[in-house]
Amino acid sequence: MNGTAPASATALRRDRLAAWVMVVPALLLTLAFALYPVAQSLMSSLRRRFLGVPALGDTFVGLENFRLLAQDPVAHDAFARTLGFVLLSTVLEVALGVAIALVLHEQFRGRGWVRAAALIPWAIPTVVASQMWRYIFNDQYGFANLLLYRDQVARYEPWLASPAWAFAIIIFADVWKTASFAGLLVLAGLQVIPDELYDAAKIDGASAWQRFWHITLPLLKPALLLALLFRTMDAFRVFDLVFVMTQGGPGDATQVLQFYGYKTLFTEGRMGYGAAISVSVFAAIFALSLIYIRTVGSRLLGREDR
Amino acid sequence: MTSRLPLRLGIAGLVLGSLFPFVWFLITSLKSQHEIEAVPPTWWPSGSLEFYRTALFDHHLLDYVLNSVIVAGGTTLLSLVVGTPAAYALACLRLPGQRWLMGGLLCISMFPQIAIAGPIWEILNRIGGLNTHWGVMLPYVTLTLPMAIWILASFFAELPTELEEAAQVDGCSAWSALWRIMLPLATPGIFTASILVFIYAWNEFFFALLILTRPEQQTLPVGIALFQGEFTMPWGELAAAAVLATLPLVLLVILFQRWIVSGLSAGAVKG
Amino acid sequence: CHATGDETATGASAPTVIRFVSWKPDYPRAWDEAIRIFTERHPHLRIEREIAPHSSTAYHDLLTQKLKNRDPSVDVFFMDVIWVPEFAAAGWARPLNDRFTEASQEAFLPSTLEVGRYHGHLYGVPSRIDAGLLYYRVDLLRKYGFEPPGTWNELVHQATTILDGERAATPTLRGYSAQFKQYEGLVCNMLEFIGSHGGILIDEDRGAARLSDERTLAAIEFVRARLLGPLASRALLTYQEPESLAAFARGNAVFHRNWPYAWEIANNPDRSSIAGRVGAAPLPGSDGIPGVATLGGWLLGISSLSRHADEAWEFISFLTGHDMQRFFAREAGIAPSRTVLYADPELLTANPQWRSQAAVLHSATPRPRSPVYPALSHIMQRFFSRALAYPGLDLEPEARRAEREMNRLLDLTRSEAP
Amino acid sequence: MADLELRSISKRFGDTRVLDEISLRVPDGSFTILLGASGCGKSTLLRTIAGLESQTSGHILIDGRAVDDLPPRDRDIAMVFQHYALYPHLTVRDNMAFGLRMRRTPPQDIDARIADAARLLGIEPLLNRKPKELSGGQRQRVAMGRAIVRKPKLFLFDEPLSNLDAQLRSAMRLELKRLHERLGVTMVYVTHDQVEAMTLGDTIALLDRGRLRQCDTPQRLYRTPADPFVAGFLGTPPMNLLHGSVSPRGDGWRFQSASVEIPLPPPSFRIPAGSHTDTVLGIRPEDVSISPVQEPASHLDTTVDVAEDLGSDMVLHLSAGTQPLVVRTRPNEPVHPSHPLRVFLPHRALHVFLDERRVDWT
Amino acid sequence: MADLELRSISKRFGDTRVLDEISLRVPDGSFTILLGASGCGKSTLLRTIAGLESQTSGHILIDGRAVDDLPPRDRDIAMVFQHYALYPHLTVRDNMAFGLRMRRTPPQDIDARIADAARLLGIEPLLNRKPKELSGGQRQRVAMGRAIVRKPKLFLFDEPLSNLDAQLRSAMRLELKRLHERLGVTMVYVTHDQVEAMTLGDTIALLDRGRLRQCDTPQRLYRTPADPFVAGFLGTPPMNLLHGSVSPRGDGWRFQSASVEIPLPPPSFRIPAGSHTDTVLGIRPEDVSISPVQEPASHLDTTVDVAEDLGSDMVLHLSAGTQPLVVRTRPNEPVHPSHPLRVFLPHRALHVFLDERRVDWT
Ligand SMILES: Nc1ncnc2c1ncn2[C@@H]1O[C@H](COP(=O)(O)OP(=O)(O)OP(=O)(O)O)[C@@H](O)[C@H]1O
Ligand SMILES: Nc1ncnc2c1ncn2[C@@H]1O[C@H](COP(=O)(O)OP(=O)(O)OP(=O)(O)O)[C@@H](O)[C@H]1O
Ligand SMILES: [Mg+2]
Ligand SMILES: [Mg+2]
Repeated sequence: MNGTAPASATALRRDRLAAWVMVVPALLLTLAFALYPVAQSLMSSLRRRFLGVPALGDTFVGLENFRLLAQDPVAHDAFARTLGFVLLSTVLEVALGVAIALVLHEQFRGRGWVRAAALIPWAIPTVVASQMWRYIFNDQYGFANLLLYRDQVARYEPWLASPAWAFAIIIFADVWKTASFAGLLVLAGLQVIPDELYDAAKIDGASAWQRFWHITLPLLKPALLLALLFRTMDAFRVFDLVFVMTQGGPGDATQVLQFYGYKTLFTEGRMGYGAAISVSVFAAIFALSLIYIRTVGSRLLGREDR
Repeated sequence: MTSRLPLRLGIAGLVLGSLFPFVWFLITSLKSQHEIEAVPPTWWPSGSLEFYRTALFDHHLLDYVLNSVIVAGGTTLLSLVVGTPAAYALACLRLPGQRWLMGGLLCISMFPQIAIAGPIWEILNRIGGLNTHWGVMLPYVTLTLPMAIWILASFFAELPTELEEAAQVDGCSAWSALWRIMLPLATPGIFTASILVFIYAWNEFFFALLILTRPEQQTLPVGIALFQGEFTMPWGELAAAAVLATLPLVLLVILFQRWIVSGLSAGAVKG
Repeated sequence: CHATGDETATGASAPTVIRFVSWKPDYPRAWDEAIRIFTERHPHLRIEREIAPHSSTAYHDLLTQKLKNRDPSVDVFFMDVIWVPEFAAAGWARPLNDRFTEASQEAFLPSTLEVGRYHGHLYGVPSRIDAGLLYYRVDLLRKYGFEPPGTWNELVHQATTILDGERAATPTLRGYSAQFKQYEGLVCNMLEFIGSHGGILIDEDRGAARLSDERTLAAIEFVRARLLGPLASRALLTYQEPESLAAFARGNAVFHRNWPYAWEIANNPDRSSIAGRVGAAPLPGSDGIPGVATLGGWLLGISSLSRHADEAWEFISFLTGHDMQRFFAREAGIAPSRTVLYADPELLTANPQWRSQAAVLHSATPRPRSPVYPALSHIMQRFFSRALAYPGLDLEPEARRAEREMNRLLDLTRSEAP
Repeated sequence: MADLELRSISKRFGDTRVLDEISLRVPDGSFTILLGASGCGKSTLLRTIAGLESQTSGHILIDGRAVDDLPPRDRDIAMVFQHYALYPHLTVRDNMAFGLRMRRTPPQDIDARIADAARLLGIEPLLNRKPKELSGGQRQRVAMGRAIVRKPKLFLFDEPLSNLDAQLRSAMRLELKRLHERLGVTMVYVTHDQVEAMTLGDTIALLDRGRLRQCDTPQRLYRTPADPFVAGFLGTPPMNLLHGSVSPRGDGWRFQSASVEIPLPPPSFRIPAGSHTDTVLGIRPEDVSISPVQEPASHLDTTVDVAEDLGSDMVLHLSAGTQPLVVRTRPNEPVHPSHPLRVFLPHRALHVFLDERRVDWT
Repeated sequence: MADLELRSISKRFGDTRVLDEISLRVPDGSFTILLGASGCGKSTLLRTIAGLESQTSGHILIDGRAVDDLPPRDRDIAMVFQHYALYPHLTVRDNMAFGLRMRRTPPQDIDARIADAARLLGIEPLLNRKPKELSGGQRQRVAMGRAIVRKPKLFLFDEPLSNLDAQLRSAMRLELKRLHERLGVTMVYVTHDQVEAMTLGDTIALLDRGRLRQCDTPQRLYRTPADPFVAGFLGTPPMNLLHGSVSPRGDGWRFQSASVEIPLPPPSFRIPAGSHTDTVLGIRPEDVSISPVQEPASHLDTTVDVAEDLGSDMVLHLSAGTQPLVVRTRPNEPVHPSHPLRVFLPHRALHVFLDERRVDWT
């Protein structure tokens, strides 16, 4: 049953009205501070505007920007890199999240504290966290080096100076920061799996591992997909980490789309082109999300399929 | 019946993994400048509070904390005030195309912040929202609304329909049903939403940097970002600030983790 | 936190507010003091500062965000020497010719005036000048009987010798410390290497990038083959000014490339473990070619949308006036933009290094001057950073690609010329 | 106190028709049961009366006044839900007070009414508890109390007892009956439990797939069912229904099906001679006797399949050829599975349906 | 096929003792019912047998072999859960195959078994559906099927029918009975529904608050309950239990309670003269007659409170003074509320309990 069914024409109208009144503020806000800006940047992605070169004016150029984007090798690299980042980080996060959730789902003394501990990374401002990791992977007084090489300072590694490592570290930092969030969503999913199923599985002769593989995982699907969805959306728009830790370096090794977009938009003042980049980021996210939504589907929308 | 050893290992790994960077920063914050720059690093700090002093008094950290509390708190409040009725309407009342609304909300939240930052800045500039707390709250609320609404909506959806109907028969309008029955029951969901929103607002950096250019209003992330002078990386101050900046949230999390979890489980992914 | 200044709220007799956008000052007290003095002298004015992060780029982005949205509340702002063309072309900075008279221009260093000029108009008043300098460890060089190197090869030779000698004593000691992170500073550093190898970045007359010249490539090759790795830690790829200076100040580098301010810190016992053992010299050249120092520094400009241009000018001429320049030089060790101050006895006793630096400062080489410089810089940053980060990288084609991108941008600006 | 009238109410969900032209009068003070199998539309009908669903067509009149356009809150009804729907965050007292507060009843008045209701239901000691601290039966009472204090024109119940275990259910049943007698209000009560229906209601409206099959007193429904469905629905075990045809034979008549042939007395009404196919012959398990009877009866030879001894009495599952037959007898009768058994069908206990309609044969 | 033996099983949760020294033998092929009120420990006992809970003390033997330390999967049992616990993400077929796959049964073998079970339960057409596409009864069958295919030594059922509606339940009851007859396996079946208990089981173990009260055939449990609890537990409406004392009187004896006095025949056994307090006199509602009887009986004068006409028969709620008395009679007897009524208690139908234990008085 979908909520309260109004009693008749008039009452129906009255309740519809109430319903609308309830959503209107949210809609207005969204309209003003999300829809309008989005529309704006959609528009300007179709125009050519280069602050440094006013002579070019502000002209409608159709899909020109996207054509350029399609030919821009830097953008290609950035896109590939971003995609890699998204896939690696989200998969790792969700996988780790499952592990975390399994631990937190168990009964043991002081679980509250462990939960809290697990949530701390997520509660630390990204800007701060980024500085933390930058410090930990510092080439001289970094904790990583201390841990690995103790006092053999000669062997100390400049981690962030190596393109491969820099990229890995960005991913690592992101996973560290948000795995617990994914874990939270998964945990929520775990808690709605009836114990009776596990009893049944035990009777059916399933070992702990088999129970996890054949019962838990399949039933976690909605939770996992939800986590993936949220994480993907954020991972695609990773910015703070790069901004604080590497500025996209070394050698563009951490140059992600969002940061590239930022540079073109804010530093270079290529308004049209920058917007085009953002729009394509959005498109990518949207495409990925659609896949998820298809699979998670109305489960996310509560009552109707109960 | 099964061995608890794997569990123990898991717990240990979890706690260690989540805490060690933070702990390292905590240690660092208690070092002296010389200890910090020592190579190889020293394990144990001399316990100097110098960096806390500079962070607090030279960098006016408390002002930033205060601003952040105001902004994050305000955002959370507003986001709930706006989001709860919307969520209720979307989940429990008959709205044409509610699925589209929900989907739309989600899409909105997919758009890159950097793209909408410019226009938002314009709007705020026009309505005089720059360098004001409410000015930065508005976009925060907007960007967190989808998350809040989704969590709350799926939470409301879990509440038994009978209750609303009972309320109706007892003489409630949609509003009073929400206010007197559904809201009290949705507390866990509301908690969850609040925490998520609060943390978002507490951590957000980009908009804050753009919109708040005066020290009087700047929030923590910006404030901390401003620590970096030209001379030396102020690791010590950073560490101290980070610790101070994180403590409130740690407390929050410790206080509310039960709610967060229960809220989510009753909500988001139940299907 | 204290109340925010809101002009509309205060009454008619209220002072005019001048909004001054600046980065996080290095010497907050000096700045507070300066502004106190100013408002004391001009009670009808009030200065309101908006603070951006210290990084030049971050500051640029914030400022232009205001300007491109035509925010009239901005009056005075700092301009990095590389921004003038952009600000002028975009119509953000206001031409100062009528106020900044020929007579008053006399007093400033010509190079600093030059960077403030675009298509014949002056857009900024020089506030401080910067130029790349080579800092070195007096004690170590003396110990091995070296003079400051005249050429890069000498530098390499000296450093290697010293490292061989000192490795046992101080294993952390490296030969060279500079800024090779992927950011604007990288361009400054590379410009110096390339220039001192006889190359240039852009042929401004033709408006064509020159990254693939063999001199340019030779310079880059020198850095990645002779410097990074053998002499210097690859960590330089992650260094900006603070990190590189810190390394030097901790006594972990023989040579160090940085701006003038570094002197102050390197010789400050509280901040440096090598205080008093630091020397500064012009950057090396290569056989026959003199060393090159990148010109940096900040100009003060007035927003073209400012409603208080006159008051703003008041403020600028105060900050760039003789006394204030002297004040900042003394308080903050900032290299002034006024010629006479380099002869000021008191300042010279405070900053003896200026004797040797003056020449460098006055003859520093500006970076390419173009309204699309930020974009150009990004391309160069990417190119240089990739060149250094991937030792195996084949420079030639990479350089050509970068050139092509730069030329496309330069062509755009061609239409700009009047 | 009020009477309720339904005028050809229909309700569709999408294109599934859930209620089909239901017309019904519930006189003032009556206790009317909506009985039917699960999914037949009972709840929907009740919810439509309450105004929680809106009918697709038809009219609802309370005290002769059409309430079609009124939302639930303006219909002055009270409803007791299947899962009680007590407000978990409110104490019992506040649960009961809620509806009154919503209607701006003066506080002292509220307290008075709650006191009365609580006494009536014997829940005074629970007034300050939260619902989760109550047992099923107690919740039940509170839900009832919440309805009572409102003093509405009309009480609606949706299977209020279905979540209680056997003992409690029969106890609550009695209470409900007493309650109705004491308050004398109009009640409409949804259930699919026959015992409730038979014992509680003064009227039963039997629904089948959204249609109203018969509306009458429990006894008449049980003794003179209007059609085979009604006949088969009431009674546990249900009435035996044999499908076949009747035709005159000699001086009497006879019923003929695939596997059995039962002689019948001549009908008590004029009926065209000749065979009548589509006839259903019904007899209740308790009316079948396994020993000869005095009164006129036909007999049938069967074999025993299963004998369920319930202690209080015994249920025999017999078969006459392919025709199954269920019989209820007193316990420990000497019957044994797969043994033959002759049973007797008293004529007065036979139900005859021609073309799906009851005829009073004898 | 196996027999099961419980040796003084006890189970505590924290310090609440849920099972108390339960000893029980379930012979091979028997169908044993664990009966008891909600919360008495039935499920816990069953789960302990399954190995899902571990007993605090005592031993469990299957085929004479102690399985105390074996995990569920090694006890070779199958269990049908109250909510079926079908794996929602697997088709019916995979649900049934799961247990076999876990045990590495060869595929073709699996298919064969599933085919058999499906035919047996008539769920072939459902094999490719997901649980949520099934009705309650169908889920029930699938759950059963999942147990059957495993061909375990022992079947355990935890209230498998409690979620089905009346019609379906009685149907499934018969099926279960047939199933047991066909497979002839050992079954332990938890329920709190008497009808199920009486009709399904060949043995009933009646639990009360974790203690085993009586374990016997349904009939004996019903006719010769060992104590007042058992007597009062079975039968709807339950047996009338009068508390008082017995003492000799003249040539006979008499039962005396607060408000009634009932003459009794002399006991069939030697019993010390003098008054015996703490006596309970019981008689089942269907054994009370409202018309004089031939056999020796005592009579009692009562007044009618409520008369519930169930159609098939009538339940009278009477009171003799303060002593309530429930009587079941045939329908439409001429009784009217608040009229006096004399009832007769046949002596052979009386149950007498001295000090909580049954004595065979007559
Ligand atoms: N909101 C709805 N949308 C579509 N179909 C519905 C809806 N509500 C009920 N139905 C259908 O209407 C029919 C009647 O439902 P209803 O709940 O009235 O049956 P019921 O008699 O109350 O059954 P039960 O005794 O199980 O409560 C059912 O087939 C049901 O599937
Ligand atoms: N895990 C547990 N922890 C504590 N107490 C429990 C637990 N499981 C059951 N109990 C208690 O043990 C008693 C028996 O529980 P059990 O489920 O066996 O009752 P039951 O006879 O199955 O009742 P029902 O017929 O309602 O299923 C109950 O009082 C219950 O509260
Ligand atoms: Mg219903
Ligand atoms: Mg149970």
